[in-house]
Amino acid sequence: MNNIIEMVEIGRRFDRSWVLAHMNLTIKKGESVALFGANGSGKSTLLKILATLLSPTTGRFQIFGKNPEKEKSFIRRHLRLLGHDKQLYGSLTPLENLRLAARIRGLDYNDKIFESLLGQLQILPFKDQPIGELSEGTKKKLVLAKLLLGDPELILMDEPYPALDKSGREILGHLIHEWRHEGKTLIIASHDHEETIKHVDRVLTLQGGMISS
Amino acid sequence: MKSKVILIFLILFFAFAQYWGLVRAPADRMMGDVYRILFVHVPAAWNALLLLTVSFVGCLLYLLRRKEFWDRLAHSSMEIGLVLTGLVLPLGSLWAKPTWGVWWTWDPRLTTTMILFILYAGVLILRQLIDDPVRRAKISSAVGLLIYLNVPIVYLSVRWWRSLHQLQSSPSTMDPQMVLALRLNAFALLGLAVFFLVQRMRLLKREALIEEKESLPPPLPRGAQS
Amino acid sequence: MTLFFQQTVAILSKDFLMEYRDRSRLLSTLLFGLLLLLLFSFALSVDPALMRKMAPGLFWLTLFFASTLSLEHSFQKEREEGRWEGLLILGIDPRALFLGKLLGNLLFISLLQLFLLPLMAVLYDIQLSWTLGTVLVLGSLGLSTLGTFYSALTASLREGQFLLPLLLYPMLVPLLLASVKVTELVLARDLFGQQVAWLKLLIVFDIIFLLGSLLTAEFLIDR
Amino acid sequence: MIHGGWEFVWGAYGLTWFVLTSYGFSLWQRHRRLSKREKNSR
Repeated sequence: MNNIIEMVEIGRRFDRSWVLAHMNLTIKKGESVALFGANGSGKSTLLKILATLLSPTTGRFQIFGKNPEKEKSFIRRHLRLLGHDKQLYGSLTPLENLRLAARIRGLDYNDKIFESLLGQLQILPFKDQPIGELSEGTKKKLVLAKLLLGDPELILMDEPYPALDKSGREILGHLIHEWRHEGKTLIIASHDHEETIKHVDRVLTLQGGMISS
Repeated sequence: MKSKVILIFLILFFAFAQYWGLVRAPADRMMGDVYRILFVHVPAAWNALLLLTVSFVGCLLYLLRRKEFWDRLAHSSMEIGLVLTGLVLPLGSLWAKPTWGVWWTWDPRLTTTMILFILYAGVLILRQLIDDPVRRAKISSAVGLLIYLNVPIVYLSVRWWRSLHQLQSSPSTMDPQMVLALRLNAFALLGLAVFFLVQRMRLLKREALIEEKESLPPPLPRGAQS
Repeated sequence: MTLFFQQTVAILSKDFLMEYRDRSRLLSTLLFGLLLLLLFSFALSVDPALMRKMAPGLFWLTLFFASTLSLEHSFQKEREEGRWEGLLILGIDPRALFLGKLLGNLLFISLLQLFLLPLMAVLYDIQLSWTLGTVLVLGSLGLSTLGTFYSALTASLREGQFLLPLLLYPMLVPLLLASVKVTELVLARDLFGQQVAWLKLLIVFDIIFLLGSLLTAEFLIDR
Repeated sequence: MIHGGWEFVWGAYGLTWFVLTSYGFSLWQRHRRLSKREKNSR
């Protein structure tokens, strides 16, 4: 299984407008790809389809060689999506949020692992404070920590930079570097071309719901 | 064109059945002429139940097969079943007033029918609120399934709760003319209901096609692809 | 299978923790229940004998209305900040999510019952017994099953919250009838053993809808 | 034996016809509206 993603003629229609059309895309294992394009060019939709959170209107695709209609849970277990939403619970602490995510993933971690994760992201001091009281930058770092639970093969990132502060960006850069070193597959959708291009093998540009080169 | 011919035939057959019920069937020994209401009331109730059963099958098969056809069947039969259920209720009242002296009693069948009406009306309202066709089909099939499962339980519970009258004449004690009139009317109404069903399903299919066409067609593939 | 239960428990304990940290929801629901009991007695009668006769019906209606508030909330809170999708992408089994929410609602409704029951006993002068306890458990299980199902449904719509009572209450008719009847019979010292049939009906209702909604929950919860 | 009551019978039959024709009419109207939309979308 060399290709981690194979998409054939994928299209997605919302109500009356096509957001994606004729999307043919193959991504090899270990590749790292940047996804550029203006707002509304379909980047987020593409990533959501890849994450099995949206089903395409037309076309077919495979992830890890599996059919996403039939093996949703397998695919979801092996990928991570860093989306726009933080998906955190405000009245729980960072530690509790991580614990919840790990238990749903089926990971049997103890608090030491969570603490070392938080330490790696430099937010350990906040571990017992409800998230609602923390700054945006801290929350975003916690979201990054959630990505590190388990051992994903494919990491999808939708605009990872805007909400991160300077240290957050540095950490993310470091993480990306490590992921590439470990042979993970990355897709980064971003407006920040300069920052992104440092980390990728290949650039795809979306225009009007299609890939143009 | 063909459907017009069929429709005219169905209307004629329906009128004929009604004529039979109104004129040819003899007056009942107990109920006089009032019992003729049963020739519309009972067929309407039978057909309503039949259509709701069809919609249950549609819901089930949609969830198993995920083919739009079954969702269209479920939706259409639900709608027509609801219209008939809405017809059965006032017809029942028109029957209850001269025979029992009241417009409404908390009879198990009446009560169950009323609850049925509200339940299915709820699903049709629900359908209006979901834009995405696939999600709409999935959700309303799931709900349609549960509702149908609830019907016998509602009936049973209401019957235990308050069993007042059970008026059901079995065909064997009825005049053969009456049986014939009842059957004629049942089949005539069934014919119309099936006609409506087919038309409604066609409408749904056309609507889906138009919506697809109205959405800007996906641009043709061009240029280099990765 | 163990993962399924682990996920169920994770959802349940998370919801429990959240409700515990923000107790305003529980408190306002309890107050609303108290208020309903008072309103019913104002609107209907002040004759103690009559009130005692109507107590079972009033109790269950109060429970229905008051629990609607928390049922609505149970999936609504997952809608903010993309938490719902967040859970899905973590690979949660939709049925585990459903079951976790169901157990949470059951817990909540039981608390509500525990609060309302002594109040009823004092206000309407009724006596408590084991059969009554059984009915309360069976009734609240059915209520939370269908309540969770429709809460998941209406929360997944963009504007569907107002539909919850419209869709939920007619489905609960058998549950209401059975629970009220058994409660009545228990309070009137049922001499003819009629309550057994009603209890069976309650059990059948609970089983059918527990299975039915577990099997279809996936279609409501996953996209 | 109940005598008369024909007004109820007529009411019932009339109502049946009314409901069925109105539903049929509404189907026909939806059909026409769709045809119009089809023409416009072309």
